[in-house]
Amino acid sequence: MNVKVLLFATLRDRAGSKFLELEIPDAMNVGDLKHRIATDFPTLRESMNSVLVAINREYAFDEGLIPVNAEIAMFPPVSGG
Amino acid sequence: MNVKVLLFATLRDRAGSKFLELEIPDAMNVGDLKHRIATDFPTLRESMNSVLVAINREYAFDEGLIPVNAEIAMFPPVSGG
Amino acid sequence: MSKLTLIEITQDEIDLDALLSRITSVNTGAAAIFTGLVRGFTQNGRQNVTEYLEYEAYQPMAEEIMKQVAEEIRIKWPDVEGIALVQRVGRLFPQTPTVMIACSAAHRNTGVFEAARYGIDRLKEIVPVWKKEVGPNGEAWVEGEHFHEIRK
Amino acid sequence: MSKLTLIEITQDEIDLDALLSRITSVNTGAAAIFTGLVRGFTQNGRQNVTEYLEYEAYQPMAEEIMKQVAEEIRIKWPDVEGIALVQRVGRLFPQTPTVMIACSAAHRNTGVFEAARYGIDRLKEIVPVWKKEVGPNGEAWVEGEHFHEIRK
Repeated sequence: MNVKVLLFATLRDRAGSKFLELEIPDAMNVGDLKHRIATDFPTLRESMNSVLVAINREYAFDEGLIPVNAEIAMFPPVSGG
Repeated sequence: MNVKVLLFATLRDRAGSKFLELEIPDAMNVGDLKHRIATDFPTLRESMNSVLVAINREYAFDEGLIPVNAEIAMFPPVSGG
Repeated sequence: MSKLTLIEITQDEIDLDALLSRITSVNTGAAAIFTGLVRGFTQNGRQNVTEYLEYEAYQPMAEEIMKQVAEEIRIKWPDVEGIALVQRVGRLFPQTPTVMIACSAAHRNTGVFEAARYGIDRLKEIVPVWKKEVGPNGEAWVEGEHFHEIRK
Repeated sequence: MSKLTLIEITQDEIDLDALLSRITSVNTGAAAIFTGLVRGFTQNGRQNVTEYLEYEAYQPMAEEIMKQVAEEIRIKWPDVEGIALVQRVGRLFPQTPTVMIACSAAHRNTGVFEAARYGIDRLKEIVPVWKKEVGPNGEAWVEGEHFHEIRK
């Protein structure tokens, strides 16, 4: 399936884009998606070590499966306040 | 010596005045002044049980002596905030 | 580090933003603020409606004691930089802020919350200010959390 | 008891008085407020001057997580009545409030101070907001209290 991954802060700067689009197998998990991005987008490789992932606006762990039509976002540790 | 005692809140209402003026002996202490007021001003008698006394804008205890030209104030337990 | 202290007894509306800016410096990163407001409806055993509170202060002494409270805060929490203690007096209606304590510092882990808490506790304990409650059943001086007398 | 919750990510100036009034009811007698401000001058090992901070949020998720923080507060401090959580984004200069948490209740001994403290701690921990610091030596994203990269 085709997915769009929203990027924020350092990740957006390093990718030079507000999002990535890529084709992934159905029922891929978050950890595998991170590996895939580290391989396909070398400027994001280092970021994948500390990246936070949200699926449908909730934090997701490596084991979490990516549902169809999910809103996927990746970003660095938060620093608001 | 002649002293003026500022009154606030319930004490002012009960006395019907913002202050009392009275003649006291030199070196009278605060406890004795309270007794004197309880005797001379019957509407303030009950108030003297829980009254707070300030001499020159600092809290004073019964043993404290009343200096010459002091600013004396009497008031109920505070309820600001 | 800028040690700003602001003490005020005022008839004017409490403007939290303006007061905060007066204890903010280029080092300030955090501020804890407490404000007390007039309640319109209370239950002390019975239900009670407040039309307004009338606050009065023994002003020169109240200012001295508020300065003393600020000094106590500085001794207990030396990292606190700005301190504002403001008591409003006069006729105050429900939902109106009556008092504010603000403590500012470089960071939030400097005791600003504890200092603001201490400040309001001490203010209510020792600053010579009194309030009279006026409601549909008459008026009553509030003294140390209990009603001392009721008159109509 | 009126349970008012106000969640906002905004470009606009934080108006503490207006926000407080939006979580105030006729029962409100006390409010604890925390606000964070842009520091113009910091020392993280070295001296550092900030011209401004640029805040960005993953807005829809940030609002969801702020709601979650408010719900956590309600579970931990059931006597808290009003909760406001506001994060300002955009370009913010020194001495400007960037965030505010306010918790209101009937009285001050209801956990309002602790709830406000918890709120800002959780917000800084889990709400997806980031800031980039811009100063005379370039710009740097701030990530979890340490600088991740510096570019000119």
